Amino acid sequence: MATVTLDRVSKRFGEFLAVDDFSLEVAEGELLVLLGPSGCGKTTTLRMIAGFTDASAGSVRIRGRDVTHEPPYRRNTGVVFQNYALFPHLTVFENVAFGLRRRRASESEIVERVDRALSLVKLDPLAQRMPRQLSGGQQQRVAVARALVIEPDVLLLDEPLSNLDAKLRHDVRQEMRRLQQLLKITTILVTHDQDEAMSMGDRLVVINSGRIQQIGSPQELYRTPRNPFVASFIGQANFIEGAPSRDGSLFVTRSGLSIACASSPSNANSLMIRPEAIELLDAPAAGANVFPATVEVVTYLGSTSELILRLTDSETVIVTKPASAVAPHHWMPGQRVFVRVDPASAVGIAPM
Amino acid sequence: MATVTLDRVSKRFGEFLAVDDFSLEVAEGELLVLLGPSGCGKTTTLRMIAGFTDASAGSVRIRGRDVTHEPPYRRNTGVVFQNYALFPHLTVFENVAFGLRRRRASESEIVERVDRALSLVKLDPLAQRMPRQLSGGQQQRVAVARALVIEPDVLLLDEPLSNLDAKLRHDVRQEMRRLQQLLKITTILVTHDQDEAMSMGDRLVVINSGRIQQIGSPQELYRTPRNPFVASFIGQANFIEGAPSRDGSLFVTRSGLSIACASSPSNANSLMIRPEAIELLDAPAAGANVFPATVEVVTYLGSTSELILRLTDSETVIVTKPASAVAPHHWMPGQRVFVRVDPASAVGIAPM
Amino acid sequence: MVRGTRFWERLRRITFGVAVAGTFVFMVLPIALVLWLSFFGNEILSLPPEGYSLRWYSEIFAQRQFISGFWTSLEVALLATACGLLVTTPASFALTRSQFRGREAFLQLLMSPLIVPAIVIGASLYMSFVEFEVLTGLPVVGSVWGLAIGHILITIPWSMRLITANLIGVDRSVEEAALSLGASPLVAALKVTLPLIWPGMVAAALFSFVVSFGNLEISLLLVTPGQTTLPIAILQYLQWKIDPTIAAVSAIQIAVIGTGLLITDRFVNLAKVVQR
Amino acid sequence: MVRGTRFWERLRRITFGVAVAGTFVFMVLPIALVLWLSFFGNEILSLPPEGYSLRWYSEIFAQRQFISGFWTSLEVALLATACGLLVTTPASFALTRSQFRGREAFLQLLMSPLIVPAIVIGASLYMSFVEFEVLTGLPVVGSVWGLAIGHILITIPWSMRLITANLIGVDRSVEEAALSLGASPLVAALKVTLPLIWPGMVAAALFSFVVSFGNLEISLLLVTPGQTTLPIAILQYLQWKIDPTIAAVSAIQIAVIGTGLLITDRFVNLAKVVQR
Repeated sequence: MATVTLDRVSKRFGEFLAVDDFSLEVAEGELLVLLGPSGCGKTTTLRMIAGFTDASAGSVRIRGRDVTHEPPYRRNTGVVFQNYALFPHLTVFENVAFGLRRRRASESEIVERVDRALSLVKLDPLAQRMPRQLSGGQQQRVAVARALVIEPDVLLLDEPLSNLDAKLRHDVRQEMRRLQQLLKITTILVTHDQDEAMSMGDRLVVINSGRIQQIGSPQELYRTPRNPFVASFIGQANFIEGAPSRDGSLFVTRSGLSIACASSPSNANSLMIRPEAIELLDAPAAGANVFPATVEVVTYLGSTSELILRLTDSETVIVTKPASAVAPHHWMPGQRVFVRVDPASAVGIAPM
Repeated sequence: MATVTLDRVSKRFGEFLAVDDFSLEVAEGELLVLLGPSGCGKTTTLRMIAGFTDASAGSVRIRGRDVTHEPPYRRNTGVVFQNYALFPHLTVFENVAFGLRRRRASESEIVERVDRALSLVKLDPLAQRMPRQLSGGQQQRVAVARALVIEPDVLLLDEPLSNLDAKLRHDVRQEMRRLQQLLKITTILVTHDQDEAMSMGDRLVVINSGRIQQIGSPQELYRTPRNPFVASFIGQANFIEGAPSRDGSLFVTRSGLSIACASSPSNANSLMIRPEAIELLDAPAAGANVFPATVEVVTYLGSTSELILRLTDSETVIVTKPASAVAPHHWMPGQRVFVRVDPASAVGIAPM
Repeated sequence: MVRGTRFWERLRRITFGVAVAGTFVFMVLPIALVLWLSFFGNEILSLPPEGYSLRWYSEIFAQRQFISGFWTSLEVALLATACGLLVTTPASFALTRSQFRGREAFLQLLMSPLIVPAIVIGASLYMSFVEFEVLTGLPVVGSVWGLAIGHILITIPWSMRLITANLIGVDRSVEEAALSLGASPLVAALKVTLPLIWPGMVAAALFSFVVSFGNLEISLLLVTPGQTTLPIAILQYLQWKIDPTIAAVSAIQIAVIGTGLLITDRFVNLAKVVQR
Repeated sequence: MVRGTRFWERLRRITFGVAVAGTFVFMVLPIALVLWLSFFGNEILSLPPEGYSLRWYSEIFAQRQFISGFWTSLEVALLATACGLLVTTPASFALTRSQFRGREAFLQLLMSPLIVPAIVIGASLYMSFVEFEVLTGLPVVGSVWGLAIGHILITIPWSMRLITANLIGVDRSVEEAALSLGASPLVAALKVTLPLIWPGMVAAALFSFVVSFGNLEISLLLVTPGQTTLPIAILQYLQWKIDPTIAAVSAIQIAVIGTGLLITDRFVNLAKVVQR
């Protein structure tokens, strides 16, 4: 049984269609990520599930109950806001107790459940602090405890890591994922950060300009993106324009290169190849998809190096390799090399 | 001859020491990057070179001339601001002409030089537009043209790409680097983005908490960081605590592992190993630095996968591998594997 | 060229200094002079003073209209402040927390008492009250309630502005957090929003009080001979006679208001609340 | 429970509606009544009207004091606005562009004319002028210049506030860009900053004019019998007689100020400039 169901939900702000006909289901215990650039409609979708924004059309169901017209205080959702939104005039304890007091829980039950929630996020010693006395990471954990203590039907996370610094973010990501799997709580996470989405989500919903672009596991989205937006939003991608041959096993580029590919929709107008999927050879080799190329730019990026290679007058590709493989002065601008592309890594992409 | 020289420059805001005793030289035609987290003092340094902020101590020289006490309008620097800072009430042409008019250039010279500057950034057709009618990328190019047209002694760029979206940023980075090398103009660029710094800079100055941490080429900083801050700010890093053996060829960890390393300062208290420098083996192998380990977490990130491996009860390391090498179900949580570390990749790091 | 630039730079600094110092002196001088005059020994206002005394302060108590005017002003100001806040607090919530038609027009309207000359508002109120009296037979002109109603009108823009600015300053997501945790909008407003805008409400009360206490134009047409406010008593005294008594009354008013500001400032940072 | 929640939700909406509508009616009613009364045919103010006429508007021209008062008010307001801006513009630059000791105190001081009762300021000015006349023998009380100086004092907080807010709104980096391109601070201010704060200066001029034009308290003590301002003329007429003439004068004042606002609003978005 799906815990959260959006059925053809739309949201219009005046002339602007922020969310256009979204349908999706979140399974019990699943962590679903809404991923997209800022302004794509992902936060609006989360706000419609929480009840802060009315849907213009369609319906929202939580545990099978239609909550489309319910106010937020009768939806039983736990929300963690981007800025944490702690109550600045209340202690950590009272922040976490707020939801229980609204439910008229007994004092002893409140103490017990708040203590349990705070120890879950390892904050028990700080119960009597005020929010302003806490670090960003601690505030974030209070917000999580406050959302979890009411045992919500669904946990809604709005960019919960974006106010933490890079180092902490990496750790908190693991910690939140662990907590979510431990409590088996159905979770919807909104983010614009591809790495965060890939490392935390069971499934990802890629959104752009108010439309769902693709839904799938991290592997599905990375390996077989359905359109150019998904291909370039999740990871880097080379696009080579052209058209597939009649049987779809070859892709013929504008300049006449024939590249073998696994499969290609008949209306594909470009071939997508990931920069790390292109092999570099010093000498020509037998087999499919080996082409001569010229190195134009080599950029050292630390763990990897990025090369811009010219295939033909009109076609260049970006190739990334472990920096150790691009030992200094091994590949230099102007050098003639050969590239090989595994047909399984060449994916035909239809226009949007 | 150095074009810009900072000689023991400091800046104090009340109690807060924003810039602590900076000395550095920028060579003719060099692109130097000031890299660090927000609030580290990098922008304050740039502002002292431009003359917007007075240095509390030390001196600033441009082309050998001491400008420490000169106002900004007599330093002949070209500044590109993070928000571009175009004059909103003037056309593109007049924005670019502003500096020439202040220099009382003749009308014909102004027209000629503005046209040349605008065509350099490929904006000639938009000369009569107002700034608000331009896209972010176009505004950025106007700002660059406006700074270049006065033929400054040094070009100062304050996070010039941070307001562009990710896709555009990648292209503009290449374009600005090309322009800088074409005009051979001495440039100082401020950024918090490691990739931007690595791909654009001839040399990088890593700054933290108002102090210079290390100065060097991208390769030097990535391969032989001088302290833990530099190691983890530029790329990812594993740190294993312990102490070097007497001759420095071995590093003994807390739990007693002996790891061969190239060299180690005698006061090193941790060993830094890059996540991509750790090799994964299914079976034990001969040679130095082969240790058994247990896979704890495998996270798919698209082009790479990240594994957390437990070496001993108290020591874990993060290993990143091309995702194609971590084929699904090849390495699974709980599996016993072996790791191998090239001694050349293990760097002893002294505390800060 | 260098000398020229230095010259302009120095001129700029001097201009700035003169502008700031000039404004300062200009605004402080009259007030300072009044405080000084109130301690003069001589009755005729002339410089330099013949000597100093406190007798003008004791003189105040001989003038009954100052004492009764003070109490009337206090009563009216307290009434207007309390009633004003009771109206403006929910109205500010409505303005900042709901979208409704005519919202912009309403906001513009709130400025009107700042723009329409006060004497026109006073005349309008006076005529409205006269019409009301004609229709109902109830006395309004000359009553404390009539005065208070007039004063509420002029305090509304100030307290609306302050409370609205403070409500806008409250992070909406904090209220939404309360809602998601099961608080109804009313409970969220009482338990979360009100504690957060408390400083703004104190400042609004203070400003309302000060504006009402010092008002002359609205009161002028609404008082009756037996019952005047302090500013009117001062005006009437001035029209009759000029001596340091009036300086002493002014000094006391400034002292009372200044003390109020300082005490309030202890509890809420006024400068911060007002500048929002 | 559901019904209970619905009930509270409805009550909340009703409370909001009443608060907004009540404030609206309360603030509009007196003004609307005056506009209505100005068209009444009957001389005694009584509802309902016996008929409608425009004769009270023509009556205004029979009253010389309204015409001369209008010209005096206009002259004083224009003078105060112009001089006020000449002082406040550089002072605002100094306040926002330099750090100097006593900056905070200066900002607080700027609020003083809003806090000290106007009649106290009026009395202070009056006494200062009297002292000045005694010392120098030059006539100040009763002169247009004397009035204008008093009015500048009360317009300063408004124009400082507006210009300062607009200067704060100007991105510093735009000015720094001008400096780095070779403009001296003066040139940068004239070529870059002034064009950007233009709307704020227009709004400041408008507010100064309106505040000065409608002022009663400061003028009251500084005019002489032969030379009064329009608000004083209205007050004096009201003390003598109540008929729709005064409603007609008020209506014309409201119309003039309203027109000024609308015309200004065409050039600069006042609501936006003022709310900064």
